[in-house]
Amino acid sequence: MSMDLIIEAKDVAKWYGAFQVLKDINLTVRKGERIVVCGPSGSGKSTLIRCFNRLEAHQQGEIIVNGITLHDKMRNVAEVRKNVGMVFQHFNLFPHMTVLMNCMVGPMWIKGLSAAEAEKTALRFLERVRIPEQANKYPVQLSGGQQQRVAIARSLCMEPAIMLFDEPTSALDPEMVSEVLDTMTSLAKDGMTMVCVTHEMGFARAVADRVIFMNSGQIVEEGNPQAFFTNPKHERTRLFLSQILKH
Amino acid sequence: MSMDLIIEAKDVAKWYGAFQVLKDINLTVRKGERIVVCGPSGSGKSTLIRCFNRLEAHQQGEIIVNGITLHDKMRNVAEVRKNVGMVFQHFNLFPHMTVLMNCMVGPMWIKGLSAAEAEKTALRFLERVRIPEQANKYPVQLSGGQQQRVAIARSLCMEPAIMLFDEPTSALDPEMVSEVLDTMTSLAKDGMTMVCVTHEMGFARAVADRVIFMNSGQIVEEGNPQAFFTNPKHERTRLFLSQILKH
Amino acid sequence: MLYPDTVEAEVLVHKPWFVAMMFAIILAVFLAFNLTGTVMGELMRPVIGDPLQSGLYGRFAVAFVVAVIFSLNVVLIGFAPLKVQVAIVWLELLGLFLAFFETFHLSLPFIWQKLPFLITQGAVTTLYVSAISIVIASVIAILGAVAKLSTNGFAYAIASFYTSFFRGLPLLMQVYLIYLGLPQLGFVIDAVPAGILALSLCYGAYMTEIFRSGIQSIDRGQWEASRSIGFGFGITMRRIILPQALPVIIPPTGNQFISMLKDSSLVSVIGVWELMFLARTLGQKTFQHMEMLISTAMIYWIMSICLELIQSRIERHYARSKVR
Amino acid sequence: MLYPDTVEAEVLVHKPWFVAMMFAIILAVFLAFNLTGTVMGELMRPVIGDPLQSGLYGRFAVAFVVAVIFSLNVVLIGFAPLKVQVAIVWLELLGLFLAFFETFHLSLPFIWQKLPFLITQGAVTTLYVSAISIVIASVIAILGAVAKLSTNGFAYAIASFYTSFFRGLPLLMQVYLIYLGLPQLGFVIDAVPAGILALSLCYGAYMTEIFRSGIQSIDRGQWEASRSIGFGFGITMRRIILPQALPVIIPPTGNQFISMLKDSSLVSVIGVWELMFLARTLGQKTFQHMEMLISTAMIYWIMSICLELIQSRIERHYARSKVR
Amino acid sequence: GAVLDRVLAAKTLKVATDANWAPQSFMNDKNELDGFDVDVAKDIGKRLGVSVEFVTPGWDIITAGNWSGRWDMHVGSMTPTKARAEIFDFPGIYYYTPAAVAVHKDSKAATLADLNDKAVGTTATSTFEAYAKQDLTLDAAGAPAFKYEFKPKDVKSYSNSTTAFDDLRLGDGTRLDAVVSSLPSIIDAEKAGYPIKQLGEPVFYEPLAVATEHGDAEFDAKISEAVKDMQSDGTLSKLSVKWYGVDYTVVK
Ligand SMILES: Nc1ncnc2c1ncn2[C@@H]1O[C@H](COP(=O)(O)OP(=O)(O)OP(=O)(O)O)[C@@H](O)[C@H]1O
Ligand SMILES: Nc1ncnc2c1ncn2[C@@H]1O[C@H](COP(=O)(O)OP(=O)(O)OP(=O)(O)O)[C@@H](O)[C@H]1O
Ligand SMILES: [Mg+2]
Ligand SMILES: [Mg+2]
Repeated sequence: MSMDLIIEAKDVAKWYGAFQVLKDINLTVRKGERIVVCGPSGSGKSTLIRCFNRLEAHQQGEIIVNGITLHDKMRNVAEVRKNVGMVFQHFNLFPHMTVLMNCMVGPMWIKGLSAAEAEKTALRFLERVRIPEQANKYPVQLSGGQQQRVAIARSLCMEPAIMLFDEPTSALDPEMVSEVLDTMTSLAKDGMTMVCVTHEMGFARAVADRVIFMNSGQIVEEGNPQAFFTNPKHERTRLFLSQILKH
Repeated sequence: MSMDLIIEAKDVAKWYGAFQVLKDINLTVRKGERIVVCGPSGSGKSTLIRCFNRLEAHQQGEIIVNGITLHDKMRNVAEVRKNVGMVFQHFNLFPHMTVLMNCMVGPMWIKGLSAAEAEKTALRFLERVRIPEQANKYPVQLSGGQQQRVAIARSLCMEPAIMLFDEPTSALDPEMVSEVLDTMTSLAKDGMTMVCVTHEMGFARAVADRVIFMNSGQIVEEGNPQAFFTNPKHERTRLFLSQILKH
Repeated sequence: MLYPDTVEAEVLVHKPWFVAMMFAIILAVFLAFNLTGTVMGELMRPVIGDPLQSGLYGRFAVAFVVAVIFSLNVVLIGFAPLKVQVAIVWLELLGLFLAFFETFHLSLPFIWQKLPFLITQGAVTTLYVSAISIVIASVIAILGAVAKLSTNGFAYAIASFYTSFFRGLPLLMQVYLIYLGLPQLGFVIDAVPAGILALSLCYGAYMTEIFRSGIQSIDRGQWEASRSIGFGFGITMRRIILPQALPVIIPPTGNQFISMLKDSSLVSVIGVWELMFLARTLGQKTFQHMEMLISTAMIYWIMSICLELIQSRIERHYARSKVR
Repeated sequence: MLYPDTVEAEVLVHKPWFVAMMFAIILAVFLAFNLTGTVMGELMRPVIGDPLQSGLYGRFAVAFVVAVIFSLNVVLIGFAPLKVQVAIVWLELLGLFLAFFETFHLSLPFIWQKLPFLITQGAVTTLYVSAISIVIASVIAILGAVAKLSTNGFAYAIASFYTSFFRGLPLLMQVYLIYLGLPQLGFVIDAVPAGILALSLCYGAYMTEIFRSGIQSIDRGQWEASRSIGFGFGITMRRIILPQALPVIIPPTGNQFISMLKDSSLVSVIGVWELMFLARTLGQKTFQHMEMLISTAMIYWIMSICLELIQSRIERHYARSKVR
Repeated sequence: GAVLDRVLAAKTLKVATDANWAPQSFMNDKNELDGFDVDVAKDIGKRLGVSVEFVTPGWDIITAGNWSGRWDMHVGSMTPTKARAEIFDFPGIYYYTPAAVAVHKDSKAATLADLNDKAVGTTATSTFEAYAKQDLTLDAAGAPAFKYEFKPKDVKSYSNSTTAFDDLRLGDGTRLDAVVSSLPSIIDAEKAGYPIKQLGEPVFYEPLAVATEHGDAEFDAKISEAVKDMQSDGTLSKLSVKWYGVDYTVVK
């Protein structure tokens, strides 16, 4: 296998009780690749990317992230997670800390940066998402969009090798979406690998190296955006795309 | 003033401490009208529609909803809210009740329907949002999109005269967006008035009677979608639209 | 404060029907209880003649006056701003209770004479025994809560046995067991350490449950966010979960602190001269134990008011991040 | 359970370094305490000769055997599934405690003879006094919590005075005040009602604080959703807020129930024959009160284990909606 | 024996007593322990040539035995019953308390027999309670004979005698008609202004002794000797008169 594979999933399967959420997932991601995952609600997109930093355990198959195989008895799960940033659908900011602290704690407690250095890093990324002026507010005092941007900044502060986004732009207004996507694009140029669950087809078209379409736990189709949008192979994908393009 | 005005806001202003969120808002909504509110994050869109069912108090000006003036000492605030459904950005489902119960409680405890009748109503609207099979799950067991649809169904169950949507489709995948928007369109045909904060420009173009653009607490521009999208009058609006159309 | 509705309620006590109802109820209550024999009757002597002879008329007159005074008082207070209202009502209630204590005909000089000893010996002992015990109990509680929530069989079994045993047995029994039982195993332990040990173990068990529920109340999204950054269990617990659990933990813990103050009196059975022990003994000889009990009660009350104030400051501190 | 990480920890007690460390610590501890004089020493007589004469060698031998047994036990238990582990550890701890009680040389026939009376008279009284008081206290607590969170000056002042006063004063004092003070106002009240009144008022005050914090812990989004449907204050509180607050409220309330069981013994000062009173009196005459105290402690423990089981069932019921 | 050696080596005699049992032992105005028992203990100490230190554990703790050297003897008006003799030695009986009956000032009872079928309050587990329930056995050495003077309908037991007096004070027959207690505490209550009075003669006399743990005969002998000396040289009588106004050290 080539050296620059950063995520490899082989025959991954996962069940919730009797319900199979993921079936036969085979996926490889190269360093610096930007992947967009889309698909209908409940198709297992969130579950899949949560397996990549082992917030969820898979029951069959193999997942290798950054050269480390994820399994039940691993010791270095923190090592994996340190290098895999995650932006949640529901933000999950730490409500008892200011925005600034939210961004500072990762670098401080994991990387051992001093408070001053961590603050500098934090402010840099808060500026990148255009909310440095909110640094001393508490999360609950921000609008939904502002909160989502803090969540992105918090992940970026750890300067991870891989970023997982779970619908990072869903609560943002269109202006902010494009700013955040710009940030993401520039990060991608720095060599950061990204897996992004999103329905922003515009973004997928513009930025993604590959688009993956999931349906009821399976990867139904994958391909470069051009092929994916203009010439979808599967009926299900075509239906999905037609719905999107309708409005 | 014409008889079929259902929401009237006159010179409304609102402050959070020293920060003015709403400035000189003048807006009238006729029965059956579908209004889309858009604008950048933090511009006061949520605050504005929350004033319409008095979840927020305004400090200046006058708001009349369904013929009832909203003020500090009103007795019939429940009367107003009963007729104004609201779908929140963060769903706010009742986590201790099943999906079905979430939809049944309004009709049962406010309108006095029997449990059987309420269940029938609830199932009808759950079908409309395409998740009748989730009726006996608890909210936390659903995906984000499913939760948002329950929130919409819960509001619809009260069959209110006015519906306020605060980014109701933000957590939905594109397929579901169009289904939900279809539902909303059909509701609009039944004569329901809607005020919808959304960035789904496709929806605005297709369904809205009027589009309102807000920026830092003010209504900057309003007009029919056609005029709004093709020929925006203000520089700010033009900028905003260019961002949207970029991706 | 509850999340208040945006609609202001009218001031209830200024609504005529409410005032009328209140007046009627009080009149009825005081008609039912004959007050003519009390100070009230004495004060009304000019109007009703000899209180004891005044019969139904006297009774009605007294009740009427009481009801008028009460209603007027309430209506007037209703005009004051919130803080003043609270202060006035507090003072009035305090006054009522002091008047109630008056009915015991307490000897004030005796109280003044014994007060210094009550405070320097009793209150100080009570305070330091409780303070040390609370600190130990809190440490036990955090460990216990984590153990009780863990998937480790040993930790869970030991922690659940511990909470069950030390909550299940009366504190007095635990004091006995430690004071009398440990010597049988070869450790002779003094009264004060034995008391502190018993209190810590017992309260540790109660507080384990409080901490457990606090930790459980935190949304799993917080765990996920913390883990996804790479924080281990220790940091997640100390920096993310516990600080957020504190608002939920503090009020019941405050309860425990306050009741610890009182429960520490159980160590008097092993001969520690704390506050309650002195209260019971100082007045015993001259049969002035009511004096002593009431002064002690007041000292306890003052101590717990201090704890309440501290608690409300801490709560305010943690509420910062919730204000919007 | 905590939200567990997806990574299984290795079984700690099967790691060689951990076992070795445990062994060393136990060896050291039992070398420090001389066990040769105990049953352990007696059992080792074949190996070490007369325990009391065996000196350092005997001491070491005993400590070694204890450490081996202990470590082996722990390692073996480590292989069992979780539930079995918990059960075994519980039984072992229970056995240890019973052995500890054995050192008091209790007379079992005496216990058997008195047990029926202890239960029919004492436990029953304790139970019904506590049960009634808890019900009243819960009602008071809900009202108190709402009042304390309200913006109404009167309600707030009265509720905060109430919680401060009845938490601040020792329960014993409240029992006295009600039992001896009320007659001075003209209400002669029996011992049991007086006890129940005092317990309800006191625990109502503590539980007010618990309910308050539970209600405050609910997200304001729930209030907004409830209001936007048109629910008034009553429905919102009863059907939306309180049910969600319950998981947070239940564990500290369970604490209160359990400690109420024990605190109800204070009513014995006014002559109610509850469990603790009997424990102290039954054995007094024949000088066997340790027997009585320990049996009583066991009865209390059994009662609180029942409460714990009920509590965990309720918690599980309310946790339903959190499982995903 | 071990205890005596310890006492002599430390030059202090640790005495357990009650702090809540006036006038035998209580907290005086100077907030120190004082009373008849306390004076007796101090005198014993003087005779042994050591200073005395008091500790005040609860009655349950004292009578549980297993003192573990925390204190050396108990001077707290303990009745030397047979059951207690299994755990303790009683090296010296130093006085006898008369038990008496108190009624409210307004009581119409003229003789003890008038209390038949009335409500009587006592201290739980005391000999007074046993007497009121007609269940008293004074199996102690040197206990004088007695007879039951009345048979109450209802015996209410309190955890201490003051609560019983408090109930009696509320009025004749409000909660209680009479209280059986020790004569000294009745007299004290009267002095403190309780509206009560003694009714009839004392109903029985209870011998009270110093207690030590088994196992040190030498120590017991020393104490026994000291108590005898105190009796013979009149110290005990003097102390009794000082605290009670009467000589309780002999049975009348
Ligand atoms: N703990 C659980 N137990 C049972 N079913 C679950 C659980 N968590 C998720 N599911 C189900 O698994 C499926 C996939 O969930 P997932 O959150 O991955 O969907 P998704 O593709 O991210 O959807 P969305 O776009 O709505 O967020 C859904 O049908 C959901 O109901
Ligand atoms: N309680 C509050 N105190 C102070 N400022 C507040 C408060 N609530 C909201 N704001 C501020 O008011 C502004 C408007 O908020 P609002 O939630 O209405 O924005 P919005 O237009 O809905 O934005 P979004 O699209 O991000 O949801 C924001 O700048 C926000 O930070
Ligand atoms: Mg998802
Ligand atoms: Mg908003």
